Amino acid sequence: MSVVSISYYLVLSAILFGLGVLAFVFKRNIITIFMAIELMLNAVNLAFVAFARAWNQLDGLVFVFFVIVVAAAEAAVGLAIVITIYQNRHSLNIERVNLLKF
Amino acid sequence: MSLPFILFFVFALISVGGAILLIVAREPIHSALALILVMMSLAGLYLMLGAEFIAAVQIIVYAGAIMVLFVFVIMLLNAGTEERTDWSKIAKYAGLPLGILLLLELAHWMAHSLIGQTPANGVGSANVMVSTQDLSMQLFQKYLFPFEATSILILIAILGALVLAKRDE
Amino acid sequence: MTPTTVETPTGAAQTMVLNMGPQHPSTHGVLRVILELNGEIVVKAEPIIGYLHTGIEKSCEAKTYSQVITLTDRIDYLAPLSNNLGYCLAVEKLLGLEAPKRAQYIRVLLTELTRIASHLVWVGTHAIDLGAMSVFLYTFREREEIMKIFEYVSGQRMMTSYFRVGGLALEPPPGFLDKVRRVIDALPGHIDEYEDLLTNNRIWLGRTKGVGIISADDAIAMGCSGPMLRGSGVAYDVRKAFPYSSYEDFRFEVQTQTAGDCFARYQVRVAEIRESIKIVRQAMEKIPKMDGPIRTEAPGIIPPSREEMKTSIEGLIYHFKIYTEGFAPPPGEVYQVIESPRGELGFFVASDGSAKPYRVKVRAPSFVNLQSLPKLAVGRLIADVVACIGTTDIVLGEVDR
Amino acid sequence: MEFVTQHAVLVVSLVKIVILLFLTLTTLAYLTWFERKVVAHIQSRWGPYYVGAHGLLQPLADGVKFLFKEDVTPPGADKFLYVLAPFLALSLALTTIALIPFGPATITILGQPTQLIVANVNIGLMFLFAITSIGVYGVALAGWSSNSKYPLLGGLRSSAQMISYEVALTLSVVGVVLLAGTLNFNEMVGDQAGYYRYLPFIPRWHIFPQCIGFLCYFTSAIAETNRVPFDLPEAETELVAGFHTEYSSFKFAMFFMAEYANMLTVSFLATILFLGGWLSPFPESWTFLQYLPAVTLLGLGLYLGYDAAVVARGIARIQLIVITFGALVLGALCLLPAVMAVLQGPFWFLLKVACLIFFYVWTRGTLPRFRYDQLMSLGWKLLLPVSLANLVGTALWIVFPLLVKHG
Amino acid sequence: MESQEADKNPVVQRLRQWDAEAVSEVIEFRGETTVVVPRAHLNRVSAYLASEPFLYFAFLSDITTVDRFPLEPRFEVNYHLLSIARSDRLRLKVRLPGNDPTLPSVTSVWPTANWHERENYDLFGIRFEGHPDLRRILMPDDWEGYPLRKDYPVEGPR
Repeated sequence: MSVVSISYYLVLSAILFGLGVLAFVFKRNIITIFMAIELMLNAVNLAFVAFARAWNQLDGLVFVFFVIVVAAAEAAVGLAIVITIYQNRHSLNIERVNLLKF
Repeated sequence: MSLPFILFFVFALISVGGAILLIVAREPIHSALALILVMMSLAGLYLMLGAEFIAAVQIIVYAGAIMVLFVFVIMLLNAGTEERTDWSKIAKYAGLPLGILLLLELAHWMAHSLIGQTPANGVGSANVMVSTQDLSMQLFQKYLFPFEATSILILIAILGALVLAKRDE
Repeated sequence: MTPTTVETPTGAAQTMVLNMGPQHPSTHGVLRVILELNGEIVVKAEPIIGYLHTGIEKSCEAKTYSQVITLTDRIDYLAPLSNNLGYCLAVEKLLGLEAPKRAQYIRVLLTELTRIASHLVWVGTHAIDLGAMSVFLYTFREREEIMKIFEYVSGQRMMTSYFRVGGLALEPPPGFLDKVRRVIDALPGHIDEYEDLLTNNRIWLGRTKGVGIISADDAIAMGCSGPMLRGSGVAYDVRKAFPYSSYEDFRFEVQTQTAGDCFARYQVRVAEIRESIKIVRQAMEKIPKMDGPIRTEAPGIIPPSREEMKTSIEGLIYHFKIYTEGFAPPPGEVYQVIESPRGELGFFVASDGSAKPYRVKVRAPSFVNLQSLPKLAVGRLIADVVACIGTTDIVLGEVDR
Repeated sequence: MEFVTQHAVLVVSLVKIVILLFLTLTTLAYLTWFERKVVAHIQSRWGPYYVGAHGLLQPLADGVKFLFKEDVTPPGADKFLYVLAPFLALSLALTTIALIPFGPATITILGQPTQLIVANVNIGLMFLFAITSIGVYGVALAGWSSNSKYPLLGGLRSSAQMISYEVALTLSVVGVVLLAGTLNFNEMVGDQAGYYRYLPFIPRWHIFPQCIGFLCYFTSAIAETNRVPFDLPEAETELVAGFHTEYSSFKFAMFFMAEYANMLTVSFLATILFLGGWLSPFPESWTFLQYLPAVTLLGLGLYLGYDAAVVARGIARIQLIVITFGALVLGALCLLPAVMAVLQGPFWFLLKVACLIFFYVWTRGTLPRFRYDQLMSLGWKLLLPVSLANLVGTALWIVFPLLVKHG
Repeated sequence: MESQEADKNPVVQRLRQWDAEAVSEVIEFRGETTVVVPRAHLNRVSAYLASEPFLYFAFLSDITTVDRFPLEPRFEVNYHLLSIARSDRLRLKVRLPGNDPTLPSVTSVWPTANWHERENYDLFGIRFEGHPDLRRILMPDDWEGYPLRKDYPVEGPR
């Protein structure tokens, strides 16, 4: 019985992280950019879980837990900011939000 | 090809496909759905890695709460399709190839490094599960302080969101 | 950065326009309300009417006085007998006639039954607007019994045309009062049931208390009448203020509440049902003791009885003339007001001395009450708009005529 | 055949899934009949009456109607999401039922001993919540993709409502989890076996120590499934039909079925968590109770037989005779010892679920609807604190003896 | 038609005392008092009637028009007033010529007049000056003609 070794998971994690960075750089919508960050966090989580499994340590899983909590907090605040920006600028395009003040 | 392999590749393909869809999609809501797809398949991978609890949390919190929030905001703002803008030239001609190169190198290194070759203990055999009890023991003993810290973080986040989203009267 | 982004005011509330109706489950017909919403809060509400405009007032001008009665049934189709009464009283006033006492009492009895039926429909539909589904079916069960009485008396469930100028269309059939008694005796228990389901229900109170408040001064200024006005604490009831059709002979209280909210209007209507039951009981006591015709004697205006028509030549001539040409009241204008279930129902009838009314104008209480909807609804949630529309108790047939 | 023997576990699972799916879909169809019938009797009406005896074929007629109605897609709708939403809603609602154990018995299929559960997951409760938490998307996407204002408002409302009440729902259950010390459904029911030491007539169901939790749970469950008095997402007098205003034909039916499936799921969950699952409330020494399923079925058969003989006319009589025959045969089957042993658990389980469903229908026939802000404040300001307090109280109750013991 | 009886009506006496010009004619018919008011005085009279404590006609029941087509002045606009406190009714009548059916709006005195005036505008084509929102109310916005005028055929324009 062959086993899916850890490297597969890590490579997948790297690919997802890379795609997340791509999305972060190339998307224009603030919400989508936000989602790109979430994607990166997810990729990191995958690596955490894989490592935790590899070394049979639970600390990785605990960290995943923390990452998820932080992501939740970040989403709450971030989306509130997005709503405020939209109310002020009537646009979600990141290029329109390039000034500190308007 | 054994069952774990097949499952791994199915999930991996779905997640990568979802991530690509996230980039390609014009409508924010499609991007959000693509991201949900990624998260679901990652939950599947966690299950294969024996992290049952994390898989459930991933779905409940990530897919079921955070992404709902995203979808909710997208619906609320009803923001139309995204405007395509020109990619910056540096990003296009230097950044993209370099990024892909970096990615490949990283992948190569990971695949051939020591960690990669060590037979990961039981990875892929879904029979060995991390018991939820062990995880919670870790959380409430070794990581009690960070755990409490996160609760304060969440509280601050709630307050922050409230202050931000509240309309000026 | 474009100039427009600079010019937009900061934190500007974004409003959304929602078109409610004319096809919408809770606009009681074909009312259309254009709501401007800020989130779910109503910023502006504008009722748009006219989707049921039938031109009854114009049609009246082409019909004889008696023919118009059948049109009045169609104005407020939930209280046709009240409309009949208002129009007949107006024409009688124009003619200087009065119906015999017995006919007046039967009129009172039947219009009070109409009021009960109409309020029952209102309680039911208002409850279903707020999601309480069973009450609707209970009230319709009881209303059906009242409809059966109407059918027994006049041959029609809804478009009765039972009241005629100078009296009634027919002698009420024997056993009519027994039927009424059976219904009326069962009714208080049923009303207790509705009150059990609604009046003390916390959800019901939450949905109606403090919702859609209109003060007494506002209600008068906006011309509200009926339970809308009495819910705001103004004890104005046409039956007491300007008694018609022998209402002065009956003992009853004008029901008022001071809160002026949806719950007050609900309480007023439920209490009015109970008062109407009292009036019906009094009428039932008095009618059997009376004797006499159901129509006044007025040759050339009131059709003669069938027997007279067959035996005397004058009777035959009058019969022929009344049903071919109609009768001609003297020139003049009258405005007769009655208390319909919805409020002050006025009939303005102008005569030019011919056999057809020169102008008939219906002062429809729903039409006027509906005008105050924006006052009730603005600043509240969409769900409250439904409650407000409900408690104004509009009948679109009457609003648009 | 070789494949079958090699992958017996897989095949058995598939067989169970197929059987369960069939049973669930039939139940869903007849739940509509049940609801209409009960509500009708509450409202002094007859309810479904004409299609089949007692309107029993009404669900079938409704299904046919739904299938043949015109399927309208509003212009400007996001086609993909518009189609996806009902599928998502229904499939997620049905998936949860796979996690539900129906009885303790072990039966043998294809030589494989197997339990009356499709997926006995170690942390079943977590997974159930995981799946239900995604159920929001069906509603939200339906509202968004319809490209219409009423569905959008309905979708926004319901997603907010479902998320809000999910918090209270989850928290109210944690007390039970603490008491049982497990997230596995089978173990949870096992934990509720037996009677209290000092009150030997009260079974050790969690509803007794956790009555506040149960009330919170059931209230939030009604809200979570968008039923009266919390049916704001589809509040027909305000938002026409809420998120599924623009849906027609079978897509509408799928939302409808999803609602009933969710109703079933939360009732299943309430039974497992609070009402002792498949356990009988009576002592085991009352062995005569094992005849109860058979007696119920035979009694039903006899009643229907009387109905067929005396009341019914025409084609309804033939249908009734067929049903009577079926009920009698099933009742006789239940008398077989092997079948009887297996059926004990599911019988009690489904009986409790039926009571809860009846309660659902009863509230629908009785109560008016909340207003949106009232609903939200009820969820956040009453249910959430109460269930939190319940959780803290339960935790203290468990920890206190330990503290005393260990100093 | 002016009778002795009408002059004894305290409301009419009051009005006459206040301003004799405001009352051009008093009609008594079947116990109903009608005060004919010149168009120019309508606003003053209505404000007086609504606010004067003795009269207190705070409630406007109805506004309706009668079209005496071939005759001139062609339109008669009737205001039905009600004093709830005194249980009294009064009809104001304003006569308008057919070529200029305009009238000051009374919405400032009785807000309820808003829809009544819109209805009269819609069906008779009487323009109320100073009305906040004079649009058609029952007929469609693009309707031509005024249906309740006597020269408008019963079956609609052909």
